[in-house]
Amino acid sequence: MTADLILFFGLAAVAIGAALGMLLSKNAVYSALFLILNFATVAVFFLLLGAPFIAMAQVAVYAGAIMVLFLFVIMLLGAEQLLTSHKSGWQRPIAILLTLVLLVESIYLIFGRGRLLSQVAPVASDYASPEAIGELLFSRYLLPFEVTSILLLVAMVGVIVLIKKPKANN
Amino acid sequence: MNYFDLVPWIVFLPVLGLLLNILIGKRLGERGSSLVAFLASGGAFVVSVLQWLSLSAHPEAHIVKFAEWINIGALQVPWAFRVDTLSVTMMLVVSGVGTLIHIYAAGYMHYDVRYKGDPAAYQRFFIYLNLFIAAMMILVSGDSYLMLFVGWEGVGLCSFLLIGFWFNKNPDGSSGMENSNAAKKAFIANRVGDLGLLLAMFAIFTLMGSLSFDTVFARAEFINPSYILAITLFMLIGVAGKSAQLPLYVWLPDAMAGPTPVSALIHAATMVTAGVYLVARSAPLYSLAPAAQTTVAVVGALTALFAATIAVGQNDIKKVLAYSTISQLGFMVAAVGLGAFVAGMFHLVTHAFFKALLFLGSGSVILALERAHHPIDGDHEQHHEEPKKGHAFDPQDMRIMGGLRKVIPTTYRVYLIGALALAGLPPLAGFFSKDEILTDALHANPLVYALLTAAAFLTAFYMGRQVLLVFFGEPRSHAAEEAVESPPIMTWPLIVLAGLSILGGLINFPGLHGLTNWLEHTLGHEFAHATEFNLTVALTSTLLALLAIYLAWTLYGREPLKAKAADPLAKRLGSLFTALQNKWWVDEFYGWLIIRPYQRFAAFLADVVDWRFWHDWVHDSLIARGFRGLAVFLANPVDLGVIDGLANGLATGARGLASSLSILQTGYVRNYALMVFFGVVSMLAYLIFFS
Amino acid sequence: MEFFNSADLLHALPLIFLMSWATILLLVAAFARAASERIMPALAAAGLLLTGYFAARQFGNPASAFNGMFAADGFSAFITLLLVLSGLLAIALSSDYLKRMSLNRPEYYVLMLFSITGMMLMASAADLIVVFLALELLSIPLYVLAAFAQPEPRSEEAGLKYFLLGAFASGFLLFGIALVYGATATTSLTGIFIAAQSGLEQPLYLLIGAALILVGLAFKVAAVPFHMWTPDVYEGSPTSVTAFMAAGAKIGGFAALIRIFIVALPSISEQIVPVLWALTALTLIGGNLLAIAQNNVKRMLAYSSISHAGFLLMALVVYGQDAARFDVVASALFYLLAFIITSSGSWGVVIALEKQAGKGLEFSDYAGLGRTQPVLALAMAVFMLSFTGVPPTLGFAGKFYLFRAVLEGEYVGLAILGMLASLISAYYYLRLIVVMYMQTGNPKIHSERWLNLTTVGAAIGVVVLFFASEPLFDLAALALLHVN
Amino acid sequence: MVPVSYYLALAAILFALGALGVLIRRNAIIIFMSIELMLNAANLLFVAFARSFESLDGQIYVFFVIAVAAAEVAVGLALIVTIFRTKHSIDIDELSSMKG
Repeated sequence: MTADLILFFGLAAVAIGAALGMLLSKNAVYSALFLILNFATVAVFFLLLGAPFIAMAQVAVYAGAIMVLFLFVIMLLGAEQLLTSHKSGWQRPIAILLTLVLLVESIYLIFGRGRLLSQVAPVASDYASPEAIGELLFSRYLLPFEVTSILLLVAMVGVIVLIKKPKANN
Repeated sequence: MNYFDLVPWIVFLPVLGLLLNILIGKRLGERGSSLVAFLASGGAFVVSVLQWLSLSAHPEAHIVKFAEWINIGALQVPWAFRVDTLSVTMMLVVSGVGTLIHIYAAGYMHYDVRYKGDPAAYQRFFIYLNLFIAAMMILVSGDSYLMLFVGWEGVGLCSFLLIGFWFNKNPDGSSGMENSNAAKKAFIANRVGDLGLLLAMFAIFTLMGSLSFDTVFARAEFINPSYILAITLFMLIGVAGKSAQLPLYVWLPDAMAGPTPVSALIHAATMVTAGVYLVARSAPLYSLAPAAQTTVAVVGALTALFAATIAVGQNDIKKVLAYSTISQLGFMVAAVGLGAFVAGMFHLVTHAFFKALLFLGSGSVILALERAHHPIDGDHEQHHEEPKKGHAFDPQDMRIMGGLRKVIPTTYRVYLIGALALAGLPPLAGFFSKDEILTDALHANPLVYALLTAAAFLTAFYMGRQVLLVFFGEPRSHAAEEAVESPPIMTWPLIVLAGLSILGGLINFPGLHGLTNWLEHTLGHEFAHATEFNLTVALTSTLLALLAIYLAWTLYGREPLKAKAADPLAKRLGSLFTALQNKWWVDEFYGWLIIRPYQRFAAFLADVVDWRFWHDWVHDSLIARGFRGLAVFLANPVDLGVIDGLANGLATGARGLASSLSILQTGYVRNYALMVFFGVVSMLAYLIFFS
Repeated sequence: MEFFNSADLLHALPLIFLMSWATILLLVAAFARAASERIMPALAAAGLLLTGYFAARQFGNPASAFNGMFAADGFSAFITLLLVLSGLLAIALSSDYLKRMSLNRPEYYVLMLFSITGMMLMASAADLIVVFLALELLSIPLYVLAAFAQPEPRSEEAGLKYFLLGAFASGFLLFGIALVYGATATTSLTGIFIAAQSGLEQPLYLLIGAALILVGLAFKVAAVPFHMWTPDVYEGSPTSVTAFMAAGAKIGGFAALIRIFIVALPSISEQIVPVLWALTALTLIGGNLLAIAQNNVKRMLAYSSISHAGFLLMALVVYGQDAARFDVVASALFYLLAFIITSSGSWGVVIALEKQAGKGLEFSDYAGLGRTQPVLALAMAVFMLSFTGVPPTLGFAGKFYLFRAVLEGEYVGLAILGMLASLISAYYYLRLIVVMYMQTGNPKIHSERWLNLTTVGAAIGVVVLFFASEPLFDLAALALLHVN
Repeated sequence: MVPVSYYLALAAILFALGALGVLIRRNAIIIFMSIELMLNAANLLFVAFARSFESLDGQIYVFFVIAVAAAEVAVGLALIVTIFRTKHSIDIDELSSMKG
């Protein structure tokens, strides 16, 4: 087994473990921390796949900003834990069963029906440099880029509408 | 000089009338609004007469294109009026009889709205009536199956509205939902038939690329006959729905819940004959499918006999007439099925005369009793008390009548004429038309002939029974003693119709063949052969009718029925009579055949699929709700008791199924997400493993 | 290098204009708050009208812009016009309702306009990534609008339910896009078509990806079994939002579905059609059956809108047939038109009867409407008949063209199923008419100028436009997809 | 070189786990985080495919997805906070006043 594969399986184990940890933690704060770990692991995968810029964005935006926001809200609401109740107890076994089916389907799809996809041998040195990405963003992907800006604006307006208490006398 | 361009007014005059009544009907008062409605309908009659005159000079079919309607690709359906001898015959009947009924209704409804305690409904009645005339005119004048279908649906809607006219009451006048249930039943039974007609239309369009009559008939010869067979059989389903044939006839007796003029106009003279018209119109198609023709003829003949047996056992004056109508429609359907299109149309016309007469006459009888029971004329104060259900005074029950010939002589005379015409005694109209059908049947299909002859015998019997029960003997109730004759506005239309019932035979008098020659222009010589008078057939049926009347007299005339006495027929026939009284338990049979299994299927879904599978996992709130769902299912068969008709039961069953489905809709986000996930997983499983 | 040229701006003019207009309205709301509460509906409507004008001018010269990301063709122009119409109707239904419910905040209209830009982009998106962004741009304002009546608990519940399930569904959509990208090395719709034609290494990835994209969009148009959010969200949202959502989101979703499947995915039609067929059948049966059980008019209309999604899906089933393809698009567009007008009108009646905080929505609250409010009841009856598909209403024409397209594609079983579904639907539509006309009651209504005008106008439109079905259908038939 | 297919499998597993989280957790915030996990799995897929095609497009998509996720998070958390203010709970099983 090559070092590459060992690294991959090690990291994959961490990523899956972190995801499971997020799933199973009783405390929402732990869940958030597990998710951050997962995101950080995925960022390493991005690096391995030759995507340094995306890896940085993943760490900075996702793990850094977004998850901090999550943590902030959890703390703000004091909603770390919920009392356990047993509403719809049948949901859990069915959900797990269906997830297993989905996994079987995916594995069959990837390894059973399709052919193994290999990586292209080492990439050019300027592959995925910030310059290359920036150039693409502002040429070919200009329209989606601008739409993203509108999207963020809309989200901002939405948040303000939701959080602002309605005027009492209106 | 011709007036073909005027033909759109047969639709627009009634529409104008109803719009006028909607807008200012209340201000016009009863007289004003009934006058408006009468003028609208009468105007349509005048226009129809003008069409007739124009057509006499130029007998070939005229197509008056009124507006572009649908025009896409191969489908081109303009709104065109077809003026030919067949459609004009129908126009004359619809607007002529319709106008007479408008006059009658102006008087009848004056009383009816007061007995029902809602005088404001007067205008509404005439609005619906005009709407019906307009829709019926669209039906008969359309130049394509699609226009015909528009009218077909329109008259169905009017029928629904008018059956449910007193929608918050029961037929006996107490408050309840029976009338509106009857309306629903009619509507749904008709939808079953409409589906057949729709399928026929789709097939026609797919195969022949057009819906216009001329094009369709021209191309029909080049189509595989088995397709034509399918089309005509689908069409038969539509005919069975609209013209109340086996097995879809169950709605018509319940439809008597509508005011009596409605029963006369829609459920005897015009709308229910639309099926007969449809078959006659589609004669070129049916002639290409002999198997379908035989089916139509046998269905008609069976219906004729079957309904006639039921009519024997009824005590409600209108129910007898209702089953008689089904039976007579059976005669017409059998006739057109045999290819005797002219005979069918002939009977359609004469039947419109004498059956309208009979229904209106029965309305006059009912009103006479009602007015004797609690007078409200002019200076009398109005009754507000609501009769209680069950032991209420029922002015339609023949068992409380008797001896009416002395108190309401005019009604008696015209009713007698109608009854004899229906019984088929010469020289009244019914004799000629029925005989022509029987003669044609004898030539074409002896089985159909035998069935129809038996039906004709029963017809004479139950009409004899009815006349004897209602008009002869001694009064069997206070109301029958004091019965009041109806005002002239109601009796005059009766007299006119009586005259038509006497003279109607002249339309296609043997040897003259007026109607045959007239319709030949449309149907072609092939389908409009003249039937020669057959003395054997005529004598047989006349003698049978006389025998039946004599039989009725020995049972009901020689020794008139006493008040509260049992029907003499009950003793003779025993349990057979019970079967007749209960209409052969057909409604119950449908309950057993269709509705119960449907509910059991739904209960199975609820029990096995929902209960055992699903609830094994479901703990709290779901169990409670599911239990309620199951309780609904268990309660339904009990709760409904004797299930009244196909329609209600089906609806209830669907509702039960629906409420058991809606248990899935728990309100929990996670359950919803699970459903989405389930959808994804099963979709992928199909695509990955099976495609 | 050139980022874009003026032609790009011209082709995307309706979209860019409406985005800018919405941004300007946001500024108006911020700086002239007092005045904006009054003039905002008028401003929003004016913006929509101008957008419609720009879109109408685009008929007939198909083009692609922004490096093939954006398609400006007859299809997108027609959809834009439909969106303008539904937006105008929604604004007319909203203005008085918001005042009555004390929700009159100018951001409402801004969010609505932004959502409409998302829907427009759905119709024009020529690249899957743009579809994804457009879907989010469409949805995020809707999540907020659903919860707009906060702190009313039902509205908040609707907002969160919609949001969580919507985000869940867009996860599937995104995964599907990734798989399609993996199969074809591109996300451009025409690129996918070309790649699929020249043979794929992993054809199954394309199929699975397409199925997951279908899931994401089927969720938006509320197809069974991805429909379950619909009744709850429709019931909980402010009714004016529901009216907008029912029409707009459906248009957007179907626009994207039609473009993606017809432009990019004809190659997999054989495999995916059974899935579409099943989805359609489930939606037709489920939507109609569940509607029967409802006693709340808002929920009944929600299920009814599900069942209409089923009818629209019928068109999609035929997408793979070359012969039927043009009629498919045209009949779907026409059906959408009929649905928008009928649906907006019926929601108008619901709004007129709605009392404070979700009261006045039961069937029993409609009893006696025929007597006390003949005009309103007649309008509602017209809408119900149009939903059922009874002539002479636009709904009948819509169903007619649809069934014709399906029959042309030789899916006879589907057509019969559709027929049966409309038969079932007659039960609950008729039931409302029966309740209105045949039961006694004394319903109170809110008579407001714009509301009345919209409702009555829509009812008249449903009947009058029926007689203009043919030219309208011809117009829809002009709205061809630009396949380059 | 690790075959790209392995990355696909990892992405599929993470995606499935995210979906499972949505289905079994009742805390609205954790459900929301699970959805983020699903999006992240899709991102991994994009980058892996981009690597195998040696094209940059896949990476650009990830960039957009992150931006969309940010917008969604903002609105989603705002909704959760709003609900919390009225109900003092973020248990989504308590949000079931509408059903049927």
